[in-house]
Amino acid sequence: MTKVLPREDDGDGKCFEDLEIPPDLDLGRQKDMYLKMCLIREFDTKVKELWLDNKIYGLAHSYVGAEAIAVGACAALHPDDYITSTHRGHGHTIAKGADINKMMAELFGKYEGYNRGKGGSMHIADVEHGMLGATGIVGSGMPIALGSALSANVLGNGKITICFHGDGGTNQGVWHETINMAAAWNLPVVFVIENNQMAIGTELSCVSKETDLFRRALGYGIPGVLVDGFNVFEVYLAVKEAVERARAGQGPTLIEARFLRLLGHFVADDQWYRDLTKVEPYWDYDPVKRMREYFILNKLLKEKEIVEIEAKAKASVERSVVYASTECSEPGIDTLYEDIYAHGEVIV
Amino acid sequence: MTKVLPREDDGDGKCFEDLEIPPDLDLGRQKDMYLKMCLIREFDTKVKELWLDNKIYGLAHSYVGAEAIAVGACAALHPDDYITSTHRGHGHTIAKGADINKMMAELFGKYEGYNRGKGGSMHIADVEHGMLGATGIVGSGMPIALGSALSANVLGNGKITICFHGDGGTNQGVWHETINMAAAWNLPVVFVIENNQMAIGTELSCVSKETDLFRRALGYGIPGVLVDGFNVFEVYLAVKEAVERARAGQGPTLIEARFLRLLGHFVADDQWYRDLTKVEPYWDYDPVKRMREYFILNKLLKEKEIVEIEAKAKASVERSVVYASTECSEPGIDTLYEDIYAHGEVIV
Amino acid sequence: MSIKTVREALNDGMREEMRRDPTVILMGCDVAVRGNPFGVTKGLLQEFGPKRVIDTPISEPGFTGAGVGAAATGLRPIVEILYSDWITLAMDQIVNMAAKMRYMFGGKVNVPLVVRAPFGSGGGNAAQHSQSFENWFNHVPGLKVVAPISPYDCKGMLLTAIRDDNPVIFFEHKRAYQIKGEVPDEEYTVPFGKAAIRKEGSDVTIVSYSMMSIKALQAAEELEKEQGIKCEVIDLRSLLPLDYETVMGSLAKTNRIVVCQEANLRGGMAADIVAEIIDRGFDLLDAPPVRVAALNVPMPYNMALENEVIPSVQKIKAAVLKALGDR
Amino acid sequence: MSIKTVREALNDGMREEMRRDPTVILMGCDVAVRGNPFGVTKGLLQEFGPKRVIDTPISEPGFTGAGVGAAATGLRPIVEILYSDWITLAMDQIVNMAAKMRYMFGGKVNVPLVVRAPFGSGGGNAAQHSQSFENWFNHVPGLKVVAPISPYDCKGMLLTAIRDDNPVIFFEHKRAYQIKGEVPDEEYTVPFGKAAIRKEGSDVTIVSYSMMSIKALQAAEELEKEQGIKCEVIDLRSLLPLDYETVMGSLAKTNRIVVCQEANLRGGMAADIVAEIIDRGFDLLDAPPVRVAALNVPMPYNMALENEVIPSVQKIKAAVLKALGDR
Ligand SMILES: Cc1ncc(C[n+]2csc(CCOP(=O)(O)OP(=O)(O)O)c2C)c(N)n1
Ligand SMILES: Cc1ncc(C[n+]2csc(CCOP(=O)(O)OP(=O)(O)O)c2C)c(N)n1
Ligand SMILES: [Mg+2]
Ligand SMILES: [Mg+2]
Repeated sequence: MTKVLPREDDGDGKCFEDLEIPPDLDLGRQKDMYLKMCLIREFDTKVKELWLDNKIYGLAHSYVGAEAIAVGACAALHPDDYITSTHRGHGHTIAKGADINKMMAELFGKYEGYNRGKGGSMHIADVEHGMLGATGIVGSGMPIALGSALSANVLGNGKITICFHGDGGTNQGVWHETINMAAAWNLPVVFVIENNQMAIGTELSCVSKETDLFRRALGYGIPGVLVDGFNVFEVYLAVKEAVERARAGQGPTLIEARFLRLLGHFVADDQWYRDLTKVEPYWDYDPVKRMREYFILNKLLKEKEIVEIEAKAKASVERSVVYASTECSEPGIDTLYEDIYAHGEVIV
Repeated sequence: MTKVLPREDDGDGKCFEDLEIPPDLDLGRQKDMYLKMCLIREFDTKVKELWLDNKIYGLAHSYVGAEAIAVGACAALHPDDYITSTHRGHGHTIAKGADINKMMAELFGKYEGYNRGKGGSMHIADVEHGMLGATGIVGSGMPIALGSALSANVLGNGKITICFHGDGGTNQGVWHETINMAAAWNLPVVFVIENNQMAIGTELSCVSKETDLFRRALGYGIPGVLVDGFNVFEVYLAVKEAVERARAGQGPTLIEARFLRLLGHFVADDQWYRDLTKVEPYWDYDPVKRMREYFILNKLLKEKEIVEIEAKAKASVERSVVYASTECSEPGIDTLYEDIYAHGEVIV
Repeated sequence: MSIKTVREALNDGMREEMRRDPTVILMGCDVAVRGNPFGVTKGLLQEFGPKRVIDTPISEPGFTGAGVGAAATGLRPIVEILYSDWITLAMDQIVNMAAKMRYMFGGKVNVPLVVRAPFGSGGGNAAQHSQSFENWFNHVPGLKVVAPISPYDCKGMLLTAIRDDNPVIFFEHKRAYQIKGEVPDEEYTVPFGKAAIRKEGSDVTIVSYSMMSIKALQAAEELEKEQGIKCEVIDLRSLLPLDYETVMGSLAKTNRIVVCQEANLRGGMAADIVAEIIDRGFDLLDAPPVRVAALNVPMPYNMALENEVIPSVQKIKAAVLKALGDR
Repeated sequence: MSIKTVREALNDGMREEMRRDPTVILMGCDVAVRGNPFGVTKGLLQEFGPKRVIDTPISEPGFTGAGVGAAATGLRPIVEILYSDWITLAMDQIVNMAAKMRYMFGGKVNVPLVVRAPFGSGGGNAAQHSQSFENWFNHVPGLKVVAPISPYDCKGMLLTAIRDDNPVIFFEHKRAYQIKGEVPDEEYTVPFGKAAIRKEGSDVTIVSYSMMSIKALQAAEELEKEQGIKCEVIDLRSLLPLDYETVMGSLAKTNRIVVCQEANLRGGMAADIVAEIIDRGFDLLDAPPVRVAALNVPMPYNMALENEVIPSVQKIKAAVLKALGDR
């Protein structure tokens, strides 16, 4: 699991291996995972369309290409465990079990959205399902995860936190502080680096000499693990092991899920600054495509069954657009001062 | 040089080895180093006295016990190289070649002081000698060192920066950010951790799971070195090697100088919170005492010659007190708005 | 009633609240083993153990953020920033996370976080250990900001802060720990948003808070004795929300007003209060409001210089006379 | 003269200054390869190379501090914080180091640092990408703060900022990059501390800066056309130092004043300006000064709500009418 994956300039990406049948996931759960991956794919494909069509505004970042990470990781959690997120939060939210209608409503700025139209893409949150919110400030979700792990520890409620963050996020000071404290206090948290090797237009190798990010774990006295971030089962297995360690009171793990950003940084990014011929080969490892092939190759599902799942995802997303655009309401001006303070308190 | 020194609870501290004659330091330079160590010892012993006597105010932290680090490290520098400091800056300032009179004048708040009476102990600076200032905010000197290393790189002036900081400082976010950037950009800077294993009343082992701080270097792709922080020659040799690497364009090094805080956190700290019987044995490694014994043992200096050096240090410090208390002036009220902005500009 | 110092009152407040509510935790540099360098948290580790009284590494951004995350998931963390000057390190977590989380998430979380931030100047601690930044937080919707000074208020408002479901920045004055006063033996709280009138008077209203309210009271007493001037001294205690009802009520009586802060004058809270007073009752003013504040300089180490910078009783008296100037 | 956008003017400013002075460097997230996500720094990497145009990791505290250290040792760094909301991360290095170093060290160093901080609201970017914090910095002696809006001023003041030997916080409005205007082809600078009168008038003075000065001008033009009201529109451009001479001169003529900011009302710059006006010329006022600002709420994502929060031309017009109310 700690084999070194190719970096962008290795070209062919041959080190990514085929998906193997995981030991403990029955087919039902695998289908569930595939559905979630398709939902993410469809959702964020649609979001791009809607954004370019001016139906959605602000900044929106697509999780397309990273589906294996959120889905693989969240599959290792209980429903009431926590996750923290980044600016690229749609995938995390869906993987943790959110209602797509409420997500789409939020992106449309509607009152029925998860955030009552006040958050949008960058702050999408589904606290009820333990999704503690996307944040637009890179790195700022790190200590939030430390806090939820701390509260689990104090309250003794056994909850685990997964802290998703990008390679870019690993260079924020709070990243270091968070991991050091989580390690020192032996907290039940799993750090999952979504290492797509890019931060907007900046390659990881330009801003960190050691690009094997999992190696940093050594400095904190915790395990560091490298996995193929395009491989949903590999992510699942690594996170599952880390979650088990955490539940057993053995503290945090740092998991680097290495892959490559396939699309632009945000939905309207044309990536003029990037040599796309180098990205091209990595589409072979498209996690949705790979999982599909896996089902066929291992004769686990028939084409028809797969298409059914895909169609279901597509329909859900279509439905969510209808819901958000025609069945929801604009938040009234009277909601402006609502929810700044708890219990309806208003300080003008 | 990477032998593991005992932690506080190992008790006897037998792993500290005797000082050996260093390969490249002639006796003259060794005497110089001893004089500086004595100056620091005398200066900070006097500062404590003066503080308790209400002659000096604010917060003042003693460098007693850490002399080997600043003196060993600065001996590896050219006069125009840079150092950055901490809240415990007297030792760094003296080691870099400052005028003790101006330092004492500063602590007395006098206009003739290095900072014109505006800085005091926690902000003592001697920019002319490349000492870029003490800072009262733990960790905040880290990026300053990054900046001076960056400017050396851009200006191509060959200057090296040594960044001194405590074990406590290693847990600030900017510590991580600074070391990551210095490594990524291959900058001419040497990071010296003064690991006295305490931050006020908090033991390092309570706030970091991995207490071998030099191991963190691995995560940044730079060398990490552990040395005996009570051993002036070991510090010197390690820093010298790191400085040579830096001068050769090979980037930063992380050096952990491990020792133990022998005195209180600040001059009036009675350490009620600490088991002093565990500290007691470490006085055997008092760096000033050890260097003295080294001179005798190796028959390099006679007792009389040593006493002369010590007397010189004592006299200089006595002289500085006379200077500061009787020959200097209070900064006038008219200096209040002076030096907020450059070139005499005043914005009321 | 017992006579307690501010230090004791704050310590009692945390202790009692931690006894009452197992979700209250305390974290910061040296709050546990050492009981905080000012002695404010002494004994709490012994009573509540290291799970709830946590010595943090020197990681202000991280442990403040951990407080936010813990608050969002069921705890009531008290986070201590030993000198409020260093709250600069935690601004992102306070301003962009704690203050906004509830709103950004459509009301789905509460963030019952208390950030205790000893502040204020004096003692030759120089530029990085002497600052007052309350107006920064006053500028951020979603936060509450308080600055009590008497032992009674310190304890009562600390309890209110801990029980409040919103993030509260609690400015305690670091040169006030020895101040003594009566504190009830039984449980009580002091609400936010209610100012206290420390002295009644009809000539000039002095609006103040924290250490400045003590200086204002002294100024008022001297002015009364020396010149028969009757000042009404208001101690705001709570800055956000701020009790403009009491302020305007007093102004309606005196028609003259002095506003005091210990922070640097420019960009400070006093300006905000003056502007609000103008909005709320320009016609009540017989003379321009006068501000008293620190000079616009970084705090110098030299104590004679420092004393020039810190607003003094003398300067408050002069301000009152100025407010009365054209009478 | 050429017609340039603000984006081009800023780019030209950096380029020309980097040509002229080899000690000028630029650092920030994505300033090099990508030429900054807004395109402001495009082409600079190609011309000046990676030693001087530096793509940083996402380490705002660290790279801002590196700017301070580099400034103290011979460079003139321009540090970019892509959205000024995140300047929260760098507060310690800006406030406790950059602003104070010179003073703390008795004048022994200069810190010629420029922090470029795109700010302002609009576009549905929500609570963490829409804020304006200029008054925080106004509160910190040792800093200079500017907020130009025209291409001419943006370039001219950027040059002044780079050449200034003090730390300057340079607030450029992130929704202004497309604004066009005349810019001289030859070298020029615009000094700090001098406001520009955008429109002369005798009825009411409108004090504004950055995007608000454009809205103020529009409000003034509409008021003149619709109701014959003659507003004098002042664009401060420089906030610290602030040109009170021009402000008070205008007030002496109009005796009525409106002060506009885009930041949240409470704790903002407009209050500070109002308080200063009171100090400097209470008697000049025929009516209470009126403030226009964003509502005291975190910025909501929904654009209809956002539009309610951001101060509009309409609100400025209403403020002018209020200032004229008792005429
Ligand atoms: C503190 C901060 N600095 C800069 C940005 C601008 N920014 C938004 S996303 C991003 C890149 C993040 O990279 P990474 O963490 O690797 O996540 P990815 O986008 O690759 O998923 C940057 C620099 C920001 N949002 N916050
Ligand atoms: C940001 C910040 N947090 C807390 C403090 C209070 N403080 C002053 S010195 C110190 C301990 C520093 O420990 P270390 O870096 O190991 O240096 P040492 O004192 O041991 O030499 C602390 C916590 C501070 N000055 N700055
Ligand atoms: Mg990335
Ligand atoms: Mg230490």
